[in-house]
Amino acid sequence: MTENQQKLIDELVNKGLDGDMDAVNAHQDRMVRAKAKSMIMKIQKGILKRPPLKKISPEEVPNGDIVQNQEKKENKQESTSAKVVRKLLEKFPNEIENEEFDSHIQLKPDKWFEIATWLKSEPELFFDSLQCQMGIDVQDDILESRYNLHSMKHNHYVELRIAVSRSNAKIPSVEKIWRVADWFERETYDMLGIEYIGHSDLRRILLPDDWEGWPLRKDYQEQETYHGIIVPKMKEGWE
Amino acid sequence: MTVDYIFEGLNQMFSGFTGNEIFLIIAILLPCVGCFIFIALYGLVAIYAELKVSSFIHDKTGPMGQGVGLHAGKWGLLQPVADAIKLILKEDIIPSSADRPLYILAPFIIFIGAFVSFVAIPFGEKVIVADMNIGIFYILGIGSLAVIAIILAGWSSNNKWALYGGMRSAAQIVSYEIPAGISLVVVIMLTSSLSMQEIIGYQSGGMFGWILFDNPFMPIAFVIYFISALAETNRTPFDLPESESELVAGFVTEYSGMRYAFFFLSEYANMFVVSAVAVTAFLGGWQSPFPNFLNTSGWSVFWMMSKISLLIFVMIWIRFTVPRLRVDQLMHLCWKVFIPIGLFNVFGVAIWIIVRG
Amino acid sequence: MGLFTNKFQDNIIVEKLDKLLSWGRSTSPWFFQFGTACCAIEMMAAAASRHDLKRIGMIPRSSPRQADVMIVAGTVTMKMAIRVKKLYEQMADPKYVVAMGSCATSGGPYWQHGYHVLKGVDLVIPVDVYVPGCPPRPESLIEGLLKLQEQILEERPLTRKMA
Amino acid sequence: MGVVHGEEMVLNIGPQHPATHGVLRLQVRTDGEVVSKITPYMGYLHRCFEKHCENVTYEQVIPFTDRCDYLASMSMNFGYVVAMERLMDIKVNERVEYIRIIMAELQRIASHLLCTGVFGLDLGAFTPFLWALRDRERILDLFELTCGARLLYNYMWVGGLSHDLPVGFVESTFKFLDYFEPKIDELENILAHNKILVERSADIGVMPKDIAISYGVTGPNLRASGVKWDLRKDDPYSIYDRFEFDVPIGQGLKGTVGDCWDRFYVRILEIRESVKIVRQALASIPKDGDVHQSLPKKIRPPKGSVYARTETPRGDLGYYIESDGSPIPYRLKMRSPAFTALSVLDEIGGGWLLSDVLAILGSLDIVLGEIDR
Repeated sequence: MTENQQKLIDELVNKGLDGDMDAVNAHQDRMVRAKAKSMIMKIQKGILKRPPLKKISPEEVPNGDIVQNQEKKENKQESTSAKVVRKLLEKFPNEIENEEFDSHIQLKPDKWFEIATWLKSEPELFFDSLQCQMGIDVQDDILESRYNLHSMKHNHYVELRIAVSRSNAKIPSVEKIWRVADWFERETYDMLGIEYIGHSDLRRILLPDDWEGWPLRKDYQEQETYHGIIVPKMKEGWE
Repeated sequence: MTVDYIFEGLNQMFSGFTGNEIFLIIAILLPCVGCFIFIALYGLVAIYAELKVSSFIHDKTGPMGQGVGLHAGKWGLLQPVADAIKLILKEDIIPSSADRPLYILAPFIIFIGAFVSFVAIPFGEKVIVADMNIGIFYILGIGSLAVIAIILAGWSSNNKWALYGGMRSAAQIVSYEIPAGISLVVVIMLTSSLSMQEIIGYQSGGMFGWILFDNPFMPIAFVIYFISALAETNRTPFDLPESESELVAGFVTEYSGMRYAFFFLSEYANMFVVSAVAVTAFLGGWQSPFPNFLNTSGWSVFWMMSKISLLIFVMIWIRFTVPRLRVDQLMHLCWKVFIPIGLFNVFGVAIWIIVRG
Repeated sequence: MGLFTNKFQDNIIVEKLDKLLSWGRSTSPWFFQFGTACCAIEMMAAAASRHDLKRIGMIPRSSPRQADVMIVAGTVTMKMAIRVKKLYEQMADPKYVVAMGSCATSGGPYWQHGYHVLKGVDLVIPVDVYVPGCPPRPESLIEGLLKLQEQILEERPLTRKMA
Repeated sequence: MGVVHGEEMVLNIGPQHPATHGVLRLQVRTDGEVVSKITPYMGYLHRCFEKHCENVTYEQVIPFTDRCDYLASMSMNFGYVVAMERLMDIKVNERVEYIRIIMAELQRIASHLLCTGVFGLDLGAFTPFLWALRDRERILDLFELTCGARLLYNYMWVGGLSHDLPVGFVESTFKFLDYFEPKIDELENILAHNKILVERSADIGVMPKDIAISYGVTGPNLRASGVKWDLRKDDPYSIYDRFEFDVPIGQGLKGTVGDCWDRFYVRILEIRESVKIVRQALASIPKDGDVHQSLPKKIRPPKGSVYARTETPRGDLGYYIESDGSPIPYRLKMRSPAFTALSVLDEIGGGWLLSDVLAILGSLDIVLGEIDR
């Protein structure tokens, strides 16, 4: 019996002892299921001691999926995420792309504006403040726009992600819903070149208007000169 | 009057000489040169005083002459001299898009406005360049030259900040002439004279003979005059034309070197003039505050200067204590507060004069 | 001023005048408030109560026309570089530049990956004194300014230069 | 008689202007003195912070966070280490937490002092600014005593601190607070209740609640609009839940809730609250504890992302860190409070006089290093 299996059994036993026998019954591996059940019996009789409660560290998660290590925050966010997903599925059935909702919800870009409007107006969610909007260059020619939403009223958070391909980097703008998105989106446009459709004033915000390239893309190459001033990476190019 | 004394003196010294016109010209020029030198020297002292007083208020030491080589003397006494030398010999830039003649003219006009006022300021019974019978009226009139110069400077610089400065200052100075004038009218009603010397003559007999304490309306007139004077000289809280944090440097934004020095100097000269008028009209002029203490003509210059210095000190003190007003608040203060109160004051004093006989 | 610059033979009067002139210039170098980044705060601290730049005759001016010394306090970016040059050109002669902090001297911590940072303000305008540090303490700024004063004091503005 | 409309004038305030607090350019449309539209142009101090973060290790990011908000470097460090510790699941010991809070609150005092002083300077009062700087120097002395730097500290490390407190720090800080508390009253008297300042700032640039929230305005600016929202209370990080302090909000004492005067006065009240926190923390700081105890040997966080917010003097500072398991961040985004605060300028600044716009800008307390990053 491997160590991993032992841990799994311990976990199942703990769950079962806490009243969640369904979790034990639902386990696929028959061996594990049987061992766990027998252990529970023994513990209830008083022959064995209850295994220590242990958290599963991220490396040991069977599927290797990303799990956040935030303690209390984690639980809270999970529940919010789940709630949003539940409500979202009722309203917009085909918009969610990912299956694990622990840390974030992956959305399709098409109906983002409608979803955003709904997220802000839905009384149970009421995400009235866009905390942070950022762009990221994930591998395989994919750019992602991430939104951290927060509700002042309910004090809960959720993170939404929208992925687009580089060749068609277009996402609906939510500038009209959260005014702060105006500048956030301009910044993301400036840094990564994601185009926000419907933005009233999509210009570069930090870099000069005549700057070339999108600096935060991973393959960014600095330009040689800017208005006659050298933009060298190393000092060798000087004089 | 000084001009007459010099003229007579020259005539007596060279009694055989017949070219009286030359004497007259010399007699007129000498006091002017004297005034110029006086303004320059006074400007240096005033700048030093401003530096030191502000530093004291700011918990600093101010210029201490610390530096390398030939430093600025003990306690930085030579600091203003160094500033002057540097400014005089700095490059004189005239922006290519500026209106050249007006740009050159503006600093001179503002300086003339301040300089010409000096001839009517009495420093003693006989120490006055020209004792005109309309002295106070003359100073008020000439003082308004500054507004022309500031508008010229603001317009001709072809700079938006300068334009704003000029525009604000035009509105400000023109408006504040009125309360200043009204509060001086009260004095004139009391003394029935426009002559500076006669106004001073009215206030003889020590501190309680001063017009300030003449009747209960006078302190109000004095306060109105003093605040209006601050506004006319563009000092904080009325330094809108050159407000540093808003308009960079206002109407002097484009001026450098010598021309800037003229603006700088005439600001201090104007402070002197308005303080001198305040002293003459309200604080007994060159007379001692005590009836029999140092009340001789020899001490008159001392008393005049010390009273003026006191007022200038108060101006500097105010500058480093209060924030700046806004344009509309400035106008509100002038038209809706000072002018009605000033007019009421005139009315009150008129009744007072009739009642008292 | 341009009329007289370097036009005179070296003689005793010119020498004395020269000395007086350079004394005036070195004793009252009014500085241009040109804070761009972190160093601006230290420049403000240097001008404020404890360190007090007024002691050595330095008064802040906010218009470039009336300033003698431009303290480039902080990082200069590409977007700003053009403006820095313009501001320098707007200053009246004689003008001096102090590069305060490592960003203005060489790009500082941003020298390697700062694609938008000018690697030293001397790429666009001539610099007289470099003050290193990130940010330099007010004391080091004052030291740098005293060095500048020494430099100005040695100038001979009127005397004709040797060919 | 009709109203005369002149031509509109476009005015560029900045990038070099005494009122823009750095290198910000405001393009202002004015009709006479009345401002109709403000368009801010930033980026004159864009120092590529986020690009740097993708090229240096997690430890090396800390000095760059210092330089983002150079008026509140400690708070910037604090935000970053809180995010990193959340990502790596590090628990630091009590002494470290206490020292961090003392430093962050002293930094808040220093930053608010400068802000209130500069607000006075924008309105033409020169003296309070210098008085504020004079007292700020004392705080910088304390920081210098602790870590040797005056402005940019690099003091808080992931999992600990660079140095322990020096001998005599607690006493000197108590001494400073005793000196400082009367000075707050002095500052308040010369500025807050000055008739001219009240006239200049009350009822000016009113920022209603909903606009503030929609624009993502946080920190003292949001609280001045009457929203009682402070991350130290509402989402406590570190050990802020142990201290007793109030969250001052704007009450419209001199005008409307959310005007310039409120924004300015909330900061003065916050200085007082910070003094309270520092006093409590100093009184109960544990004597023993190694500040290097939980420093990781090598910072190599697990794959994943974290978004952590802390309350800096300017508002909610968020760090979004995306890690790919290597010692170099894959992507690091700083959500800067001043960035959002500046974005509201056009909304609340239109229609006022030019002088008012600069007063509003001063009351928002922006730091360009953080806006442009």
